[in-house]
Amino acid sequence: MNVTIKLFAQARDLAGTSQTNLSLNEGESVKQMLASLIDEHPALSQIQGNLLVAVNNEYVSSNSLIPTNAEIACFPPVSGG
Amino acid sequence: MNVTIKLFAQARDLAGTSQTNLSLNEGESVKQMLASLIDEHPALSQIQGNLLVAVNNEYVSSNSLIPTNAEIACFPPVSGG
Amino acid sequence: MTVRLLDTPIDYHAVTESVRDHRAGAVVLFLGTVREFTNDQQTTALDYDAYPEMAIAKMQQLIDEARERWPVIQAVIEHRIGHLELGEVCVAVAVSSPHRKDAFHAGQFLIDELKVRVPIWKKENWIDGQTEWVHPDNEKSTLPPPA
Amino acid sequence: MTVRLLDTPIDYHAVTESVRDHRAGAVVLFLGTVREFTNDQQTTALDYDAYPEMAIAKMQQLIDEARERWPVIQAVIEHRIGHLELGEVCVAVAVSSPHRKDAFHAGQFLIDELKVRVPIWKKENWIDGQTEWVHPDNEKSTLPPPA
Repeated sequence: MNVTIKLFAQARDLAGTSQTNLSLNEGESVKQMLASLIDEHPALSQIQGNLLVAVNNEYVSSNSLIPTNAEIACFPPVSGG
Repeated sequence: MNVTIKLFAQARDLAGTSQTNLSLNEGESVKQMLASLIDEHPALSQIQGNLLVAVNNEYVSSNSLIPTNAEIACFPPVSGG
Repeated sequence: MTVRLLDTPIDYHAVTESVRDHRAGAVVLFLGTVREFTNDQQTTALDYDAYPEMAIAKMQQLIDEARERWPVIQAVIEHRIGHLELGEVCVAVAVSSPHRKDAFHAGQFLIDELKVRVPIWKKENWIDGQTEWVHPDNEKSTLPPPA
Repeated sequence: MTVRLLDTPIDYHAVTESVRDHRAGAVVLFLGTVREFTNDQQTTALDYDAYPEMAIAKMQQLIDEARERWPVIQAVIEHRIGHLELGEVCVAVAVSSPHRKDAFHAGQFLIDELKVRVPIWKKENWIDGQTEWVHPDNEKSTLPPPA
């Protein structure tokens, strides 16, 4: 399946784009998706250990599976306020 | 010595005046001053156990002595804010 | 002026602006407002009495103590006296500090201690027409015991 | 509207007015402002980035959680995005409650959790012309561990 991943803040700056498309197998985990993302945008490896993933506006852990037709975003720890 | 005692809130309402004069002996304590005050204004006995005394804008305990030429005030527990 | 008693409405926006500072990352404003219900009893208005000289001195002391305990940049306390209608602001406390935890702690300290130390008294005007001086709950107090 | 992202200045007076209520005896307002010094480093401006849909959803969740934990009457959160100069208000959190302790607790909860959960990011503009994304300290977080 094809997924679009939105990138924010330092993740967007390192990748050089605000969103990127990946081709994943059905049933892949967040961890596997992140590995594909970093293959595609190696500069992201710099903040690899800190990347957070949100699916449909909720944080997900690395073992969660990527659902179909979901809105996916990837970004560093938040620092608002 | 003659002292003037300012009264506030319920103490003023019960005494029916915003200040009162007492004649005290030198070296009398706050406790003795309060006894004289209540002799003079018996309605204050209603809140006797709760009366606070301030001398020169500082709270004093019942065993403190009343200094000469001090500003003295007597009032119930505060309830501002 | 960092502490004031006012018989006209408190301009809490001006109070807040007066504590803003480039050194501050945090501002905390507390407003006490005239609440309609206390348990089952309905308030229509409040009257505040104060011992003005001592109230000013005590509010200033509270700010001095807050500055000793937390890195307060600016602090202001304004309290109304006289007659207040439902919803009006009776007290405004504003504090600025480099970091938010200190601003919250200092702000809460100032209003908590104001309520036990500053000689101001509140009279309820109940909806049945009765009035009653408020007897504070047994708030934690740093005062000497009653005389 | 109880939560907003704005690219224009926050009107914290309007935010505060919007939480005032006759049922409330207490209003707490927190303002985060652009601070000049962080340790020895001097800031000239900040830039805020956000993931708007999720930020709005998360801020609304925080208010819902605060309502479950404290008797919150009204609560509003507004956060700036874009470029902010020194001293400007980056976030305003306002809460009203019948009693002050609850208003303080709810206000502090909202800003503490905003800083760990709401997808907004801050980039420092240092005085030497460098810019740097802020890496948050290890604040207490309720999030799952990083993916």
